[in-house]
Amino acid sequence: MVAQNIFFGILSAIVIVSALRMVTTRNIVHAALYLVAVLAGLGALYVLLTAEFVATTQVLVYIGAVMVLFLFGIMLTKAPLGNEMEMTGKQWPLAALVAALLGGVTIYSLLNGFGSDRLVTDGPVYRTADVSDEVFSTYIIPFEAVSVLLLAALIGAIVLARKD
Amino acid sequence: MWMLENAFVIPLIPAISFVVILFFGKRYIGADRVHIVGITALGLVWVLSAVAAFQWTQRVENPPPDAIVQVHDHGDDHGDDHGDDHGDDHGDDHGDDHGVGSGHAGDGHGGGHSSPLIRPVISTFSDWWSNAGVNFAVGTFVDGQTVLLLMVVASISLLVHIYSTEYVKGDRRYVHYYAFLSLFTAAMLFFVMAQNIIQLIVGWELVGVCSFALIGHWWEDKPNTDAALKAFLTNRVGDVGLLVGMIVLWGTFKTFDIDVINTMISTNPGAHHLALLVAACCLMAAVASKSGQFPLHTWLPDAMAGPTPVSALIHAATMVVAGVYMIARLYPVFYEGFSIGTSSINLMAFIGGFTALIGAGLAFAQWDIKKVLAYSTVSQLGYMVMALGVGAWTAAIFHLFTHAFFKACLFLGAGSVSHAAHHTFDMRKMGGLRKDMPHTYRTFVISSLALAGIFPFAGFWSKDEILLGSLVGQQNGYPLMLIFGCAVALMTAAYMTRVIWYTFHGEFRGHGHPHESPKVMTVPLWILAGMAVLAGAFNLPGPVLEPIGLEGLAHRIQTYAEPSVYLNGLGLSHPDPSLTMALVGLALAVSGILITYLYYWRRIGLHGLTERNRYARRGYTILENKYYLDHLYNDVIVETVKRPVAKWANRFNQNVIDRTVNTAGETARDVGRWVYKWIDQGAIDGSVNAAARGADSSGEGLRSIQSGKVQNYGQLLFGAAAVLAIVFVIVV
Amino acid sequence: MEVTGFDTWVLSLAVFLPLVGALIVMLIPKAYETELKLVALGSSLIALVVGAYIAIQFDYGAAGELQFVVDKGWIDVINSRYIVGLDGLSLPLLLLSLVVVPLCLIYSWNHIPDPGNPKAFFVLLLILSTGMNGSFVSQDMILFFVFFEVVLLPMYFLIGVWGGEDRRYASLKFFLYTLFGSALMIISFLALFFLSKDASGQLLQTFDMRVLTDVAGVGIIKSTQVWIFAGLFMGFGIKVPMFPFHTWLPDAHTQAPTVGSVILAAVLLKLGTYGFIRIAIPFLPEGAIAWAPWIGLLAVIGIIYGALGCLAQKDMKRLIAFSSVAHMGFVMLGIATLTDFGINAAVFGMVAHGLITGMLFFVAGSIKERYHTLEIARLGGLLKSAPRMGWILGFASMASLGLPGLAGFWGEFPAILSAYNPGAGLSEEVFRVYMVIAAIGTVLAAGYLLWLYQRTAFGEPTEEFAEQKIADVNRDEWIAWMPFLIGIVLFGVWPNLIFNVTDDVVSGITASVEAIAAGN
Amino acid sequence: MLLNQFLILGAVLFAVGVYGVLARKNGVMVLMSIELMLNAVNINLVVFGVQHGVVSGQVFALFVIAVAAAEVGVGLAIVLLLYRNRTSIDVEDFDLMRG
Repeated sequence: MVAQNIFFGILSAIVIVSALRMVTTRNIVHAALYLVAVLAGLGALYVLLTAEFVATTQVLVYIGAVMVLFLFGIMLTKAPLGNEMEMTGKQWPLAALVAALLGGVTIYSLLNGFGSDRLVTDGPVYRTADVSDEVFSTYIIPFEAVSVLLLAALIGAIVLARKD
Repeated sequence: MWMLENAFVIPLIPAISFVVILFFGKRYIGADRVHIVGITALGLVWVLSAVAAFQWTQRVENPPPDAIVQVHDHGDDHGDDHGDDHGDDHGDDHGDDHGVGSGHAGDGHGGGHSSPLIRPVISTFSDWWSNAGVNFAVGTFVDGQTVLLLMVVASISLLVHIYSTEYVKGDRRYVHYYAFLSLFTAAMLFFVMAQNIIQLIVGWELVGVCSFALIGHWWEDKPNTDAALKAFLTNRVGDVGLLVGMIVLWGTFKTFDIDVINTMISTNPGAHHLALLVAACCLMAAVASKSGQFPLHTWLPDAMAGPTPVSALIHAATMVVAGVYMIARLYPVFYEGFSIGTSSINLMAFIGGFTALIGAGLAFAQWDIKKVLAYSTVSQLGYMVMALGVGAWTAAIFHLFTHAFFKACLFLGAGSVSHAAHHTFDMRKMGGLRKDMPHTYRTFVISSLALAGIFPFAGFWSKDEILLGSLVGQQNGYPLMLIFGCAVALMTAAYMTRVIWYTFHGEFRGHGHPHESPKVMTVPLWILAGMAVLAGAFNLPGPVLEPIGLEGLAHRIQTYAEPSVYLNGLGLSHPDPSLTMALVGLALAVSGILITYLYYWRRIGLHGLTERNRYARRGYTILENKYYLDHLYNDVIVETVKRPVAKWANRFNQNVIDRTVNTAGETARDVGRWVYKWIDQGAIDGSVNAAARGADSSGEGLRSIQSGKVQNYGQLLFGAAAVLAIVFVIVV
Repeated sequence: MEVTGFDTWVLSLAVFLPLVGALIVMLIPKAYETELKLVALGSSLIALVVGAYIAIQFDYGAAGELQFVVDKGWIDVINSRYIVGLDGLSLPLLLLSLVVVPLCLIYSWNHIPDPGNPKAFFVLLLILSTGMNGSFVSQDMILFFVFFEVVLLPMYFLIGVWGGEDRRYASLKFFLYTLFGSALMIISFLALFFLSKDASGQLLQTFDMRVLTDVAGVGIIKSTQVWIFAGLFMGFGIKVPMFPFHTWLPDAHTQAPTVGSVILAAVLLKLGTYGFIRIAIPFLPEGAIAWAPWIGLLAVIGIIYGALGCLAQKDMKRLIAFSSVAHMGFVMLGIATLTDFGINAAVFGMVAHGLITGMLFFVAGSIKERYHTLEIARLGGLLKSAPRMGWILGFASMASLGLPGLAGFWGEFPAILSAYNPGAGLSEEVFRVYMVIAAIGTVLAAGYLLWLYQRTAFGEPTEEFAEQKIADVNRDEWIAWMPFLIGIVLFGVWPNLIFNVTDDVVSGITASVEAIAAGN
Repeated sequence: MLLNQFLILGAVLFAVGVYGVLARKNGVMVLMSIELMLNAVNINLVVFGVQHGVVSGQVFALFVIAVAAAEVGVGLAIVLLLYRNRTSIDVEDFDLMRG
């Protein structure tokens, strides 16, 4: 258990620090890289939670595909790649307040609600096969819906981004 | 008895005539011929009223069994008659008492009842309105008092209709004039046969509105509309008393029915004294406004701004007696409320007497002939109210009856004069008209004599009864009222002589050539003058008729008109005729005429003499010295009456009472303005506006939020979500 | 009464026909102006015919009971139901509302005020009509509230779009005032929902007004009743409007277009007084008894105050608006006595005031159209310029000052009369003082109305308008006004037409109030 | 391990994402922050799946990832379009909804 806790500590520290840096950095490419760190940290946490397929997908889809998309977006919009750009709006204190309020109330109610509930560690472990069984039986229709959604998004993105 | 039970057709006819004239007159009948409709209707009304009057006398003479009420002599066995009365008064069948009732009717005071107590004919028609589960009917209440007024209203209205065809010929609102005459007649007839006090109120207000419309008939001129407004508003002030008084009656007896109210009081006098006192005082205010009693009389002289026939009909003969009529109709209320039987002065008698006095005094100071007559009307109405106040019910109604005729005649005569003399009413521009207008002159003099109370004209008989009534009273005499009455008798004779002097005698002071009015005006004058002579015959005292063997015809008004079915229960008695009182009254009137005669006629005579003969003028100085009497009259008596007293009264009237009324109106307006400006717009509205401004400025502040920037909206969204979550967390 | 066949939906028909008409009008293109006007008028006239059918079918022997009752599920989750029904209290007001709307449509046929757009104007009037009709027949508090609020928006737009110069201010004031009242009212409704208990102490949790009338607040302790009543008092009192919540009224009336003023005066104000009689008093008798002296006080202050306000006005429409404050004071005085007499008089007064003041506003609107001003000082000689209109103004003024024989009297006199003997153990002394003050108010009423009449109608026309040709009453106006004039005379001559209908309901209400008062 | 460890991590990430969405000027950065928020949700889904011993948590996390991918694709296309039309992706420049 201790090892898991240590790992959790390290990973969550990475995730949180990276996330914070992501939303505060002035360099947009750095921000994208911080996001990669966040996503990777989260992937590792999924492994910690015995969700191997989710972790794999996280790495493949997010770090592989989504991040590439972001980098394309950054380049195509000719974002200034230097350090000099003000990336945060004037209203950031208000935004910080709102975020703090929201986070605070959520954390408060979580502490209130779950207190010191322990995570169930001796429950069943679902491997990739179990997940695929579930996806292709119980959730077959949502799965198909998501595939249609992806198709629609694909076409939509193409239509939107076409030059003419 | 058909007419008595279906008396509702009588007011219905002029009401229909009103609708026909107003809505179809101009288009289908012709604007200059609408009077045909009005006169026809009034003719019909007159005939039906006459039938009703005749049938009522038949009912009194040969009463059907259900009309008689068993009578006990209240003077003797007051103790044991209560039980019976409750049953009897509601018309139980006492067939065996038929004719016996006359024996019972207390005749302890000589003039007393010689006839049985006859119940009025009450017909109710429908559920007029209902409330609290009780249905209130509309109906007619016909008794002698009603038919008397029916005859008065119908006769004078008819004559005024005829007279007006000439007087207002070619007027720009001829149609409306006749329409409102008809409506007025309908309303007045409706009023006199009211079965319940709600109907009294309705009729009372409706005649007021007609009065308003007719005073303001020539509304292009502001003074006329001012007068109309003043009349209406003054009456409205009195109406507060009317409404409150009637409500107190309702609250006390839980009924609006006049018959029931009167019966309840007369069978059980003494009960509800306080409530009746309050009601009587309130109603007195209404009477003061409608019947021109002090201190609400000021509208009546102003009301002379209306056409003269209207003044004759409304402001002399009929509408202004509505107050007197109402007192008479609800006499038990006033009798008990003011303790008329036992007191020797009360509010009603005092107001009446005082009004009579100041009215007569004011009549001296006027130069406008109609205003003299108006003040005279005020004075005479005061007489009637005083008569009712001293318990002389019959005398008051008798005077109402006679006064209606001779005062209408006087007004129409004044109208005739003005018609001839270029529409002026200023007596200083008249004079010497007796030669040019012989008919008008004669009728005017006859009516003036009647008004002055000269034997044997109508006014003599009725005035005599009033003076007698105040002398004798019921249980106590009313000495102060007697003094007032005597003074007024003297003054009335005097100012009427003055009017005749200025109008008809001396030299013509106007311009143009006065001419006698056409027949259509003089015939009504003669009819009214005839009534001014004869009307007294309706209630002659017995001793006068005994020598010629006609004592059966004595006291006809008392016999037929008096609602003894109610008054008997109150123990109302009638004084014995008194020759002394009659002679005193006559002497006062004659001396009034004589004094004025000496004052005016003698002086003019001397002037004429001095102009004819220059030697005589020298002798005139001596004569003048001999005529210190003139000085006495002129400078001492008349001048004190005329200048300081009358002027003071006039000034008081114009400056204090009238000013009070005006000031009250202006103050109300100023208060209104003040309240509106400072409280309404300032405080209440201001605070509301301040709140609105607060909302507005906060809205201005909030407007900046509407930046259109997604992130701002996002902040709001998440912020609000956070706040809601916090609230939720705290609450749950 | 067993409700069958057509009768089951006849009330809903009367309520929603104008709305259907509004929807159809919305579908007609603007260019087809005559057609859309005809559809609008047609739908309101059919609704009126349905109303006439209701009036004929109505069982006058059982006027105290709800008839044509429909009770269907609506919002089950809060136990609110679609209940409509009609009794003697609702009938006159429903008919008034049904009559007024088509007449207003006729009047506006060729008189659409600036900025025009008859389609929107007529649609709003029809929606307004549905709201008003619905308020008078609904027997469920939520349903009532919905209709009550439906009225608000069309009126807001009528004033805000077609109004005078200060229309934005006036409409916003009207809206906020009324909304404020409504907010308190709905809180009171909710309180009634949660607190009402039946005789055995069981929580009812219902919005059904029939049930709440029957239990008459037995389960709610007095202090709570007083508070709930206060909320209702604000909600309804603002609508009436009672002193000191009246200040929206003069502005709204002055700025509103003519038919807006007419409907406002004729029907909208009655929603407040109707609410008192239908909801506040029967649901909360103890609260009503506790509040009655204060309502009476505010009512008589309103009478005098409104009259004084009238005397200070320079604008004719504003004067008439202030007179509404005074007249509604009489109505509220009648209600405050908690007697049959008073409440019957109040209902009569509501109808009479609707007809008379509606008529006065019509005339004022027509004067404004002809003279382009309502400043009293600039008017004059109306009787000379347009005699018929002058006569109608005089007639309406006379009716308004409570002349017997015309409708106004029967609202005024019995209301004053009822204050002599107030019900439910209220202080006689206090109410008798109110009675005298109210009676004095009649003098002031005569004063300001005749003063108005003298300055506008009598005399010669002012120089400004002496040369102008002022058109007399035209055909549209005759058609629109005639029913008002006839109604004023008819109800004045035979008041039983209304008293007879309302009496049963009212005695039911007062009987329960008396019973509560006797129990204390 | 406590359940709350993960949940609070999710909450913090979510809050940070919110801050990013609200405070960042660059449209691409906003989209990234949204990804952050979605991932915060994913943690919750997975953790609760483990806690309750069901597989649905993971399945839904997968769905979320798929939807996020689609969202990023469309979102970036929109940003691109905006850039092409306005030569700026500063969200503060876009206030067409100003009242």
